[in-house]
Amino acid sequence: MSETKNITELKNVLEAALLTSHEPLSLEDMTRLFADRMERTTLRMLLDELKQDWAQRTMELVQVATGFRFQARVEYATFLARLNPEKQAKYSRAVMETLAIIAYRQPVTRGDIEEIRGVAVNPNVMRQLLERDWIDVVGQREVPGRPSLYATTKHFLDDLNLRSLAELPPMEDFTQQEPPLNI
Amino acid sequence: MSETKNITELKNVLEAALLTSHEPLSLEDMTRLFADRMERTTLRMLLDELKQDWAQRTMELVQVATGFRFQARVEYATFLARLNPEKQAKYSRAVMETLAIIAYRQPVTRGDIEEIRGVAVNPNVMRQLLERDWIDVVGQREVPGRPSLYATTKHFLDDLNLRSLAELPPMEDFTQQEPPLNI
Amino acid sequence: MQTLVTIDARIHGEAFTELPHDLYIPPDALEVYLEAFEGPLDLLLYLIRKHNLNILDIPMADLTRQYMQYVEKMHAIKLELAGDYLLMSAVLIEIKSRMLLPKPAEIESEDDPRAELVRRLMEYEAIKLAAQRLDEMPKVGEDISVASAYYQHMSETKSPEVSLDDLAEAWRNVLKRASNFQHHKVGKAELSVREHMSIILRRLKVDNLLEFSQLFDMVQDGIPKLVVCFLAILELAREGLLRMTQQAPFSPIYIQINNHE
Repeated sequence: MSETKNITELKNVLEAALLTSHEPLSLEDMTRLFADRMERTTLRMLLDELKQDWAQRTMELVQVATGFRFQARVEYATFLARLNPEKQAKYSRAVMETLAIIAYRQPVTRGDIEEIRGVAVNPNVMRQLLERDWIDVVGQREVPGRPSLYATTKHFLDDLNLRSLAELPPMEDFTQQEPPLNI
Repeated sequence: MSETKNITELKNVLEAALLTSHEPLSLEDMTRLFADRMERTTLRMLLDELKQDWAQRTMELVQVATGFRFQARVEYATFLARLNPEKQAKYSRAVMETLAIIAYRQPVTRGDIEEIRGVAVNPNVMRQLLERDWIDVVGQREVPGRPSLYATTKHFLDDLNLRSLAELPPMEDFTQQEPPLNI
Repeated sequence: MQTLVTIDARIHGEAFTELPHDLYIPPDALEVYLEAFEGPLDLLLYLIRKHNLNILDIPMADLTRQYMQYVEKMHAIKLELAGDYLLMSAVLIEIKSRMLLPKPAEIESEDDPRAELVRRLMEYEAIKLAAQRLDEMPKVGEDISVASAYYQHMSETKSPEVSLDDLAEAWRNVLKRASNFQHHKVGKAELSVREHMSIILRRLKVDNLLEFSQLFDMVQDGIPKLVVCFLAILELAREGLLRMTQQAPFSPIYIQINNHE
């Protein structure tokens, strides 16, 4: 007694199994789906047809090391990535300090930043802040080399929920020497 | 600038997301898929169409407590069961009765459960339900000892294919009509 | 004749000569049977249902007698007797004794000593049936298979969050290390001056040449803002970032980026 009568039904069972499995299914796994004996060649033929059926659709049937699986076509990757945004990294200390200097001392050149921090500014640090659209070049200082003058943008204020730079924590708070800890 | 041009493409993005997500997707999750603003009504319309598209196919688009998901149609259950012969162990009667009391009488304390069942509640019973994420503590009853109040979770509804507690089989079905006491 | 008593069965090609263990029925079946009850209410329900009695019309004498028999059997086979069973015995005996007492005529049915027991039995039975229904419902992981096709995880890296505290902390660190800080002392007011310096530089990037008065919006801006803007221009001039020109006294003052030609 055969429980499945035709090729379409056999393919449907395979499709349901492949779409719901967390792991790739081996040929051996798939033969277990059917109560009746299933030849490997028949199974391969069915998988080929299934692959064809999905050729123009959202998923593709692929074979990987441990078996077969459906996977979303690569063009959907950017959409799907939005569902689970990667945990955001933190900015390095260099980035944060550079940003603080630009925010409080703008407009400043890279040289100014280096002078205040006492170390060379890694170009990568500036790139991160420029790409975030938190700083931009507002002019050049008219000294040899005409270095760019950096300032913070409106976008930076928006992201930090500020109306103007005047709302930044006032710096006098920090200029006072903190009293030494009395232990 | 719109990144997706037509309804078919929008539906494809939704299909790819729903077929690859292990958890139901809420409407909010799905709006995040698109860079452009997506109205709830548009989204619901697309989901309706997608459901129709799959009406004759292996998977069905269903709505449960936390959102939408694709699941294999019930006629494939016997086939798919063969893939995982080591069935999840059935819960004991004590576990199921405790679950029923929490589901139908929530929020309840352990004392309430003991009162209805007429026996002490084994801590192991509660642990099994908590570990399955089918119940959780929603508060304390303001009586001496402040006992924990238990309720069922959204995950419980999802696992039972329900959108809300109102979809549980009605309790009246189980209670015999109360005839006048015949003394 | 010997061959006739030999069991002629083969399982996986091997001769099958012994009874499998799972066919073994424990001789102490009663113990298993009693352990199957979920408690005294469950046992009472069983006794009522077994005799097909109306739960609302419990013959207390029979029920109590049968219940006590079960409890005695449990005791006899040293099944650990739960206090719940003994408590229920007490309840049953109390009900029975109260029913034996002569009833004053005016007593209403609510005072039936069985009413509370009936209520509890009905509630328990409803929960028991509900539990069975829940058990039978299809569940994810048992009968329901949820789509979980694969996709290539591409991480859309979200930009790090920065709070005002983070920024202040960074600035504090800068100040701690900058030994030559003293002459950089800048107050809150000067911060808005610095902001205006950036704003003016941005405008000059677009317009190249601006008339001095164009930098001031006499209608929109309040006095403090006008002052801040003026200070910003002075500061920019002091730092050599812009050049101010005036052809003649009282003629318009023009401002442009300093080009050091």
